[in-house]
Amino acid sequence: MKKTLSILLVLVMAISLVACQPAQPAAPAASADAPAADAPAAAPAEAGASDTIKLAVVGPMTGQDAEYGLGFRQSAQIMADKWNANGGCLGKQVELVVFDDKGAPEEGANVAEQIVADESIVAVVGHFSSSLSMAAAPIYQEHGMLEISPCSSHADYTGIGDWIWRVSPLSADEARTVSKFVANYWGAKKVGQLVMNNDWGADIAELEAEFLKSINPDIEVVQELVVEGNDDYGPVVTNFMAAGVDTVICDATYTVAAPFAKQMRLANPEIRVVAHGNCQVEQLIEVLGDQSNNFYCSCSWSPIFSDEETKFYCEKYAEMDANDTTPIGDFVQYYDTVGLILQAITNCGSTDREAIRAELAKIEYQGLSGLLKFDENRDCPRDYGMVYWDQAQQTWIQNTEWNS
Amino acid sequence: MNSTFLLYIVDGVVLGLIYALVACGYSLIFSILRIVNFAHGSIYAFGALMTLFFINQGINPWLSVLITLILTGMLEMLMDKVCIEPLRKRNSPGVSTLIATEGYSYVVMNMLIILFGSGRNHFETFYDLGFTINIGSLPISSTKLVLLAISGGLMLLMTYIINKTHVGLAIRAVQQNTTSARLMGIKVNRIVLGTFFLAGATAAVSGALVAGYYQICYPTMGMVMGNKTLATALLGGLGAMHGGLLGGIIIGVLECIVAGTLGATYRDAVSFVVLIVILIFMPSGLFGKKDITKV
Amino acid sequence: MKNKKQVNRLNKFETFVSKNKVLLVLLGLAVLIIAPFVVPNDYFMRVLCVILMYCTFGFGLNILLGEMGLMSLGQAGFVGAGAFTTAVLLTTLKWNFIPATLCGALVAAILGLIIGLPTLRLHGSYLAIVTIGFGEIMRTIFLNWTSVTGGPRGIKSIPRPSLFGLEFNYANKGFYFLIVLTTILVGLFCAALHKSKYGRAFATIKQDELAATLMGIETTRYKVIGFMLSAAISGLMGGYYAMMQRYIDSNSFISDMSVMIVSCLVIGGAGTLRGPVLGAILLVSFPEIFRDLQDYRFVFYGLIMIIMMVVRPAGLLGWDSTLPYQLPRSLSERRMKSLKKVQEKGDTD
Amino acid sequence: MEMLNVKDLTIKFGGLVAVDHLNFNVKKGEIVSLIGPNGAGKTTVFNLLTGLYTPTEGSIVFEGKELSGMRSQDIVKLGIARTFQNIRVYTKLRVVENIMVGSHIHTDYNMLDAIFRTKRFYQQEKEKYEAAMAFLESMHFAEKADMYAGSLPYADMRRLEILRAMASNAKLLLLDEPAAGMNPQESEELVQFISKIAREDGYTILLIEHDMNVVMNVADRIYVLDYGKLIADGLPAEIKTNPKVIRAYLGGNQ
Repeated sequence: MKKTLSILLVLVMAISLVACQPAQPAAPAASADAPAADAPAAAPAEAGASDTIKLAVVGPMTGQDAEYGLGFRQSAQIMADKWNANGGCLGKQVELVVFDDKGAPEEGANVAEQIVADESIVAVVGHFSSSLSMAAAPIYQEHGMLEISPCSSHADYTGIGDWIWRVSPLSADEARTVSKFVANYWGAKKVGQLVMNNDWGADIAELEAEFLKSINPDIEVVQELVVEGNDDYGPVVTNFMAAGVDTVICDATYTVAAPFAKQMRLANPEIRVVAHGNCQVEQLIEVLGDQSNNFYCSCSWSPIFSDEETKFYCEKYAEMDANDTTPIGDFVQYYDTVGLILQAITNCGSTDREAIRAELAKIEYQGLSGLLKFDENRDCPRDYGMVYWDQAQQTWIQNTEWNS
Repeated sequence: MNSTFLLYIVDGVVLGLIYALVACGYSLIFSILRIVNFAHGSIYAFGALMTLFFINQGINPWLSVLITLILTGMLEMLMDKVCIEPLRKRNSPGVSTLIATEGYSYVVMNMLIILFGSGRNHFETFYDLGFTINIGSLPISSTKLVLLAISGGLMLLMTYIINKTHVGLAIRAVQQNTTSARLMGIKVNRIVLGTFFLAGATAAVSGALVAGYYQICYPTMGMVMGNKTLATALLGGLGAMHGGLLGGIIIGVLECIVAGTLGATYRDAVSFVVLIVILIFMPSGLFGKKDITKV
Repeated sequence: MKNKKQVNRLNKFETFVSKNKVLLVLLGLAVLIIAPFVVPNDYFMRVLCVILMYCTFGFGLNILLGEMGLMSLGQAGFVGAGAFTTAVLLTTLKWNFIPATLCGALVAAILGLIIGLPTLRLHGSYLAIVTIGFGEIMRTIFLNWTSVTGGPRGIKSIPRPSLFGLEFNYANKGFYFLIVLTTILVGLFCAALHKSKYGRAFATIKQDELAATLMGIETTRYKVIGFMLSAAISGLMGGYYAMMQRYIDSNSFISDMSVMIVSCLVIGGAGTLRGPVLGAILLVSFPEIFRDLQDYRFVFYGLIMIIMMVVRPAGLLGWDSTLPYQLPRSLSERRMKSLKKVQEKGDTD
Repeated sequence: MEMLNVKDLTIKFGGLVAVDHLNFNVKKGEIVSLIGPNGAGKTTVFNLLTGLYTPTEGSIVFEGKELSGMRSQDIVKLGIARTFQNIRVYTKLRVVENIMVGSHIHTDYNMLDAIFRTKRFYQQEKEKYEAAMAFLESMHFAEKADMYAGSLPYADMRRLEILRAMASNAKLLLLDEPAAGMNPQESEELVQFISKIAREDGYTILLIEHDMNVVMNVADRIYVLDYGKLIADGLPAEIKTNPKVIRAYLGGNQ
């Protein structure tokens, strides 16, 4: 047995030495004996005039955030199929090329280098989390590749360059919505903020504290910084109880918000908990169990919407999805982004990147998650509603009720 | 103010117990083979997830803990057979055992991610008796009491097995000197495998208890916990089970106090700061045997 | 124990490597020089840069682990310290990259001293665990020292290295050659250190520290020097890592990086300079080649670590090589000369 | 004036008094042997002399300087070197490298010299290498210079350890049971070797040994230890017939 192992090993080493040192002057990069097909980037670069319009869809298909990656890929495919069904875009079929960035910053940059090398790719839909988008954006900017990020919300992301756009929910919008909801709709007096110590959490917590102070100066805000990875929130709950907090805003993903809410509600059952769009996920309900009743989330879309495009999307998603999860706001972002780009290409009638970028500046696209219109620094401001759960059913509250 | 401080201490003690329980696995294997099992965090997560899997199949929680206990013990024995025994036979450098166990940890964790998905899963507390008693003004929930009872009991059982039983004597003999133990007719390989099984069993039980206490379990729960419990095991003196208990409580209480006062974002570093400070004064931990340099 | 055939196959590989060592080094240099001009796009260039970086990290760790047998699992802390120092100096103070990276190495070296001193009496697993702690403490500092490291937001748009206006980046291959130059310099540094009284002193500490003390060797001082040098090299390359990534935050330097560095060294062969080179090539290119294995990629990564350690615990080109004894050229010439001299003296008196 | 003078040397490990008010001295160029049954505290005396343990009471004066409390490294620099009961030779280094490691403290170039390969580096390395080779040559060890120390036979390893101690320009050699495990023919060679280095090369030797015929042939004076106390001292002939010594060894009926 050991002999075969070592032969296998030496073989692997030989292949890895050969494949990764593409420096043999003879064979081009896609050396014949590289075993698995290398990323398509190795295909000879030809002008964008191929018979399909290629869009790169990037996300964490493996690793810690793999659960989201699948949803992104399927939602993007639904939009692509929708366009291909009625004649494609500019008469050409839409082809989505999926890349996996493993949810690690270094990988993000690696994948970006691969995408940028393939001239036939028209635009990039992607990078999910902020640290990856920040790592990849300079590479796209350097090579003039159009990047539209559906979800990354790092404050100075679009500042990296004029090729970097985003459709993601803006921290400022969500912070304003949640602050107004908590101050006006609930009239909270003492607000606790559970802040997950990453760039998104820190930003949104700061903005919310300012909004709350501006709306009602005598609201008292207590902040608790936490780190993902350990599930013990004993001291944080103790601090909130000591401060006599009546409402808690979770500036965190569901992986932190769910266990916290559970432990908080054990200590004080009537505590009001509100979170943001990234907690509007099925696992939140599953983890919270019966304590998920009246857990509030700010979001711009919900599967319970009655409009016909939502029905179409949910129905297509259910068909495609093996482990029947309900789609979440972030999936819809990928869906809308693909739609937005294809619409921009159709409007400007060509796959030339400059033309598309110019079109993006003035396009108004009615997506599922609201009317997408880019402002001068390439963001998409939107207004948000709130949704809350009751017996695992979402109920929507239009934001007109508390926005007065 | 002092009531919140007391609450921190109560949380800290419970947290300390959890750390001591998981640290048991490290001490067991270190005491017999002088190696640190870096796959312990993933195996601990494996224990939690398998228990959840059996509970979801409708099996009574306690029975599913038992089944998982055996399964995890076998997983740990497999690790010994695949990674550690070949290296031990060739008495290769300690570092290669470390890399082998680290590799095993990657394999186990990523197989869990593939099988169970990387998301968080709900884990119903199967040992919640529903009552809460108050000592003075402090509410102590039943889950905390049961956790205290089970982990305390398990620790006592472990120390009893190691110190009082015949098998324990054999384990201690192998600890001291494998060759002479073998000469005395002790089947060293069986004892070593048995110790791995014991370590796997403690990992499974602690996995199920902790997942039940926090009512959440996911494949990567072992990463941070693995590091902290390593610090606990070392603080107590690797190889000394009871040391782990005291070490765990010290780290747990300090961590909760720091998390409460300075902020929970510093808590991951507390266990190691405490460890380094104590190791400066006692290089082999609180109870570790101080080996005198014999020339 | 080891079956004959399997042992000598790996021996053949090792003999092959060490017999025509010079040829392989020249071939390696040739590959390094022509690679950037042949490689089709920046992606492969970047992979080569990452390989060279992990090779240098391996050289740094080799001083501790390979030479002195001190197990350090917190190298990512030193890399991070170097990276953040360089990033801050480049972005806020607008220093040139040379003083900035050297400062990064200096800061890392001071950290090496700080972690080195208290842990000197620890051995084996105890030291490994404390260094893991060091890595975690550094990661917490990177996350929370917002005024310096940008905290959760990290540091963005770190400029590429530039000298008198000329920017080294992938396009003009400047960045790549800068890293090649640094790697070679570090390699020569480690080789020079190994073939001197320091190398011998490190070997005595690895094999029998007590005997070394009783021979007058200042073991404490050498261990601290080892920690500082290893940290400085990691910090220096950390600066280049920051310039390559252009955006760093606290979760760029997690324990996976430390494990990767240790694996590159140990699987390649601790105690030698050729070890980290092979280890880095293997472990960096492996995930790139099997990119479309999706989830199973890390499972294979784990399996490779296990198989390598079981088949060859001392590493593919391990230090205590089982090669038949072979006289190193430099020593043999001197010996011939000295023997001749002694004979002449013998004849004359 | 004696080279080494020990007065009331005592060390207690908890209740156990390992060495109890020991007085002895060693003159320059002399071979003094320390004998006694197992557990008499002989090796503990060596550990005290080399700074591994610090004595509870008493003083150790070496060439006028007080040693107790000094670090082992400083004591070696003064000129005291030792060998070990169970051989501590660097098996993974070559024989010549073992010797060069012995003379490590006298190789004075700093790290910059090593890195930039300055003239001083080459000059020092060459000098130390030549000295080591000449040293091995004079001890008929030269042909084994490039072998790994691990592959040497047992007796040669013993001699290598002694050579290494000598290489650190030691004036006083503390030999801890060098003849242990040697067959008569080898121990005979050892006796020649020790007396040669003492008589011709001027080394002073303090020897712990059980093999009586080695002690009787080599030692100028003998001290006998039992349970940490000095029970007899004098010339080999006297010690041989001393009833207390015999009883200590053979355990006569007090």
